[in-house]
Amino acid sequence: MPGLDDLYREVILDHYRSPRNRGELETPPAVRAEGFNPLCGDEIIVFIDVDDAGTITDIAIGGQGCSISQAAASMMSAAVKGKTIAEARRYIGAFKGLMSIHEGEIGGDGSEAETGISTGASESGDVKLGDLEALKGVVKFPVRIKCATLSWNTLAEALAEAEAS
Amino acid sequence: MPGLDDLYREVILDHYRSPRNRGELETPPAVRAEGFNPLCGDEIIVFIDVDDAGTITDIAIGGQGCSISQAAASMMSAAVKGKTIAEARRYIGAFKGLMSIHEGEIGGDGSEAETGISTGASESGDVKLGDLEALKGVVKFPVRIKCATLSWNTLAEALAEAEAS
Amino acid sequence: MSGIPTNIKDDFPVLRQQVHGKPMIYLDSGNTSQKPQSVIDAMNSYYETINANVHRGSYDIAVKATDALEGARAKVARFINAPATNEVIFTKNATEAMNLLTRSWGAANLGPGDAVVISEMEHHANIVPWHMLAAEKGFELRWIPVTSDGHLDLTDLDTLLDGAKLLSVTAMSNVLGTLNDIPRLAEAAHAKGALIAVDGSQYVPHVPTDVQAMGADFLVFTGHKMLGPMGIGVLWAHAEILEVMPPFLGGGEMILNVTKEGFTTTDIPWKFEAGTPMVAEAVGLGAAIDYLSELGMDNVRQHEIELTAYALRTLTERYGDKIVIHGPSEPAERGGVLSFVYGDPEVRVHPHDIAQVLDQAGVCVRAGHHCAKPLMQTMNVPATSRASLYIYNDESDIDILADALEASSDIFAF
Amino acid sequence: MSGIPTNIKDDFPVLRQQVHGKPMIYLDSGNTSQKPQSVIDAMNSYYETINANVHRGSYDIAVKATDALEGARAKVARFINAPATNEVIFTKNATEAMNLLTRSWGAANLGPGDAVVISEMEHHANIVPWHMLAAEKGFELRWIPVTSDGHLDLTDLDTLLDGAKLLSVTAMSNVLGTLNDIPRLAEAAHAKGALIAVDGSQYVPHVPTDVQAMGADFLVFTGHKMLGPMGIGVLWAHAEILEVMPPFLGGGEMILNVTKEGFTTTDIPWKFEAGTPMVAEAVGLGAAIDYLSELGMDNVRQHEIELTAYALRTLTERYGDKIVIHGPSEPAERGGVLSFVYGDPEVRVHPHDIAQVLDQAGVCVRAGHHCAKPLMQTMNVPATSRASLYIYNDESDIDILADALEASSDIFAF
Ligand SMILES: Cc1ncc(COP(=O)(O)O)c(C=O)c1O
Ligand SMILES: Cc1ncc(COP(=O)(O)O)c(C=O)c1O
Repeated sequence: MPGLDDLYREVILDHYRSPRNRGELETPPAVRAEGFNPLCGDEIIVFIDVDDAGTITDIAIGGQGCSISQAAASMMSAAVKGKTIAEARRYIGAFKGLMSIHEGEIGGDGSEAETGISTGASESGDVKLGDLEALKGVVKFPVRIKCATLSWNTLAEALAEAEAS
Repeated sequence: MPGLDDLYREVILDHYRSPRNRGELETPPAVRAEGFNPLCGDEIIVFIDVDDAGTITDIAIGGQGCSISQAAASMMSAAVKGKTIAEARRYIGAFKGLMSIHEGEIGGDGSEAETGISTGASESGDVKLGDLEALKGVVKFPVRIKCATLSWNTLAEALAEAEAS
Repeated sequence: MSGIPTNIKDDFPVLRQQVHGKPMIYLDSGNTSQKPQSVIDAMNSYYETINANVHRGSYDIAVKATDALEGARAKVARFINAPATNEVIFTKNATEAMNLLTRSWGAANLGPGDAVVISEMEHHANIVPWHMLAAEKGFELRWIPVTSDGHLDLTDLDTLLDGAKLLSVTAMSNVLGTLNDIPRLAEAAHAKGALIAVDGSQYVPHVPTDVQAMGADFLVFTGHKMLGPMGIGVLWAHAEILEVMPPFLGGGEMILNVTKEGFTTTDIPWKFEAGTPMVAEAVGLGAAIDYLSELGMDNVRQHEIELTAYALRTLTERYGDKIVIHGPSEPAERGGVLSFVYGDPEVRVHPHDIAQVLDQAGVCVRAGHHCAKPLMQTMNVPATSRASLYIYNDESDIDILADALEASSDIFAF
Repeated sequence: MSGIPTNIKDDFPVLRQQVHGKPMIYLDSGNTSQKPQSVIDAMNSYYETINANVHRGSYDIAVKATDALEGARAKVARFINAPATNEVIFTKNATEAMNLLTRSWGAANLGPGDAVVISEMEHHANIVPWHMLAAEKGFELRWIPVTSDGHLDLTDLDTLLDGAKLLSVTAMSNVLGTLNDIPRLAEAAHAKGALIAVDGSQYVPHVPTDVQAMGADFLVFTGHKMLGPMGIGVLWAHAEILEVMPPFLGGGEMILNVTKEGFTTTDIPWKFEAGTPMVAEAVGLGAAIDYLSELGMDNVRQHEIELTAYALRTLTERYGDKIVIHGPSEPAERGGVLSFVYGDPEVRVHPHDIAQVLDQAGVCVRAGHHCAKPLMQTMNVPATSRASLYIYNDESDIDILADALEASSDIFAF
């Protein structure tokens, strides 16, 4: 039986209490994407600055929600800042793997279809998830998976928009 | 336990096989009213000629349906032919009583609300139902009550129309 | 041999009873089917162990209830070979599913100059919603005629489809039993740029169903005719179609955001499922699908062909010109829905009287227009008696039906 | 003393379980209620003995099934003191009932220049259908504000009602517990020539309901929140209003006649009940009404006032400024719906985290926007935790809730 310790790891609570890259970026040049979880009301806003070489030079996170969604967003921002779009997509793929999400599938509670991270990258390659590994325990609490993936979905949207513009 | 004998009395089958007053009357002067039972598809058309004194000088019955609805229509036509509108209304009241229908009530199977004969006459007075008494057995077969009352409903409509015009 | 266990009646508690002192013989499954114990138990177990509102709670039983609902959706998707689970929308019955289709897809796509093609053998559920919408939107409703032997008359199909945006037809007539050739109709519709909606209410319970092989764009069916509970129906459509359809009913569950100024909708299928869904009924439908799958839908169909053949043979051999059974005479071309008229060839006994006489013998058949009044007009009958078969019926039921008909000859003297 | 038997939990099989090794404490009845054995048994018995399609068959069990459906309708009518049984329309849930009201009455009566007044404390079911219809018909949607202590702000009510055709409000907030003064609102609406629709989804299960004393023109509620099954809801309205409303869904059961050219509708209530109805669910709802009537709705309400008082007292005495419970502070002015925020007054624990922590202790509460996003905006919170009470809850449940909250202080360190 999974316990609360599996969910609320210390590193998660640390990101929750002291979120990294919290704030806004000016748009344009930044692109802005918004993610909503209609079921619990969580909201994540992702701002990214991408330079001509396709590198995410800056990232900022807004919105509000539960400890898992906010900590995951903070960890996500730290992980992809300074990375290229392609690398960020590999992170998305790797994180998706961590959450045991298989694209196009509809989950027992519908969470996967809602959160199924839509990105081309299905191969995670050799991405090192680091701190993000702490979120592994979320898998044992299936309803919380969408909290953990909300920011990643929103990032995927922001990346698509940055590429389009 | 009610048996089929209670329902299919000989006099009913006789009216079914040899319906009285079958046909049409010219409109105008006759008024015409049509009754439908949407559930079983039974249909009754009632034509009446009413003179200035309010007497039903002629009546004709069209439509088609089960033995009960057709026999009841035939018996009804024989009963009210030559009677005044007021007398016909007393027949309606009496027949309603025979069928145990109480106005404005919705029955177990909804049949009463659908068939609840709408007429001012709630008193049946001293009407002699004669042959019509044979339909008493229908009460034991609640779904068939609406078959028996269809023609009476339709008559009520025709009477209302005759009075209005 | 059909592979249906001979003691299958034991699975259906309702069949273990007497009416009017005789064993009850249920021959009205085209109307609604009876439920095996496993379906009843599944719903009980839902209410006794995990009942909770779905998609909303993070506590244990709420998660389990959500899994139960979405698990049932996945079973439905597999049962009809849908490409994806999120293409399955739960409604309260087939009728609501048809209204969803007309109100959402129809209202968004149909206007003056457009046409929808249906057939004369449709159930009111596939007629009235179109009448209602046509009165509002001003498109044309066209009718495929029905031949005297109970088939669709496809002579002018291409003309009928000219300029049509949708062909909406039943896969199996609930009056005639006729199985329509859906793949052929789908091809004809698609060739004219029209979509095809299939009313599978009578088909899905009785015949192995594959929406992809059918070439269907929409499929509508209802839980209570396929051993499932009342209160649940299904609309299936391709995701690409559903994605762009406007919402149907508004309320909780179907939204992404609501403000005082407006709202946005959530993803399919939930976009079309406003309010608290019928979770117990979905669980029951899932159990019904398990039961049917266990029997094997090929066996279900085979049993129906054999029993229909037996019934056609028994009744015509015994009653000759006293009975006329409507619809195709070849059992392989039809389902086990047997509409008939009976009595003196000159003066038939009215169907309502037949049903009454049969009831007295414990035999349950339906009499009436079967929610297909335009077809009654085409057939030029006011109503029919209808015996409809399912997996729990057997040859002895047919024999009892045949015997019971006899009583009406005495009463109506022919 | 409230007159609710102390061993009432024994009637509810679902409550006899452990989750995560602890007895399950169900505090989410505002979301959906649990079912007593008698309700489950009534539905079983329906399926095991009289299941058949209604209004269509003349055989024995079809007559009994029809009686069961119409008998349930009569029970509902009596339960809300409706003037007539045929004013009760069965829908699949409260949401469909609201959509019936908007789509049928609303579409026929509302256009540019008209207005509908709702409140900021409405459930999405009483918001989204109006947004959808307003976008189509161009009428105005006006909002009664909510005060910071959780009441309707009626200061400008008369101005809001000027030129309005309908006031549509909840009788009890599903977030704040607030009981609104429906007779007063009805009087104000009628004085301005407007009708009043009442969302009784939270009210009817908990408070003796009398549509005539309320002065309501429409009442909407849902079976699953009042011990009944999922898949059934109710719209009640005065017969004179229903008679002239156009049909909602089209199909079988709701017609008088159908031809290739058009159709005519049958009488109320069936005019609004297209397709096979949810008979088993109606039977279950009838059994739920029997159960509640046996307890006595006055006792149900009294129990809720007492338990709400206990909960308010226990939680505030124990947690002081660590907890804020929304809505009226006077138990007699509210239902047992307790939305709260908890944690360090500077940094509250998120409701979703609270629900998670409570689940681990076997306590079921809901966290989220409770399908009332405009209210969340007014309250300036993204979400709340909500414990909602019903007849099977008692003081020990409140004590366990209070204890379980403690665990979040450890995790979130305050
Ligand atoms: C006040 C209120 N109105 C309407 C509803 C909708 O009820 P249902 O989901 O059963 O349609 C609810 C419950 O979710 C409610 O609390
Ligand atoms: C062919 C067909 N379509 C639609 C329906 C409607 O199904 P429901 O009443 O469950 O909505 C039926 C059954 O009544 C049917 O036989």
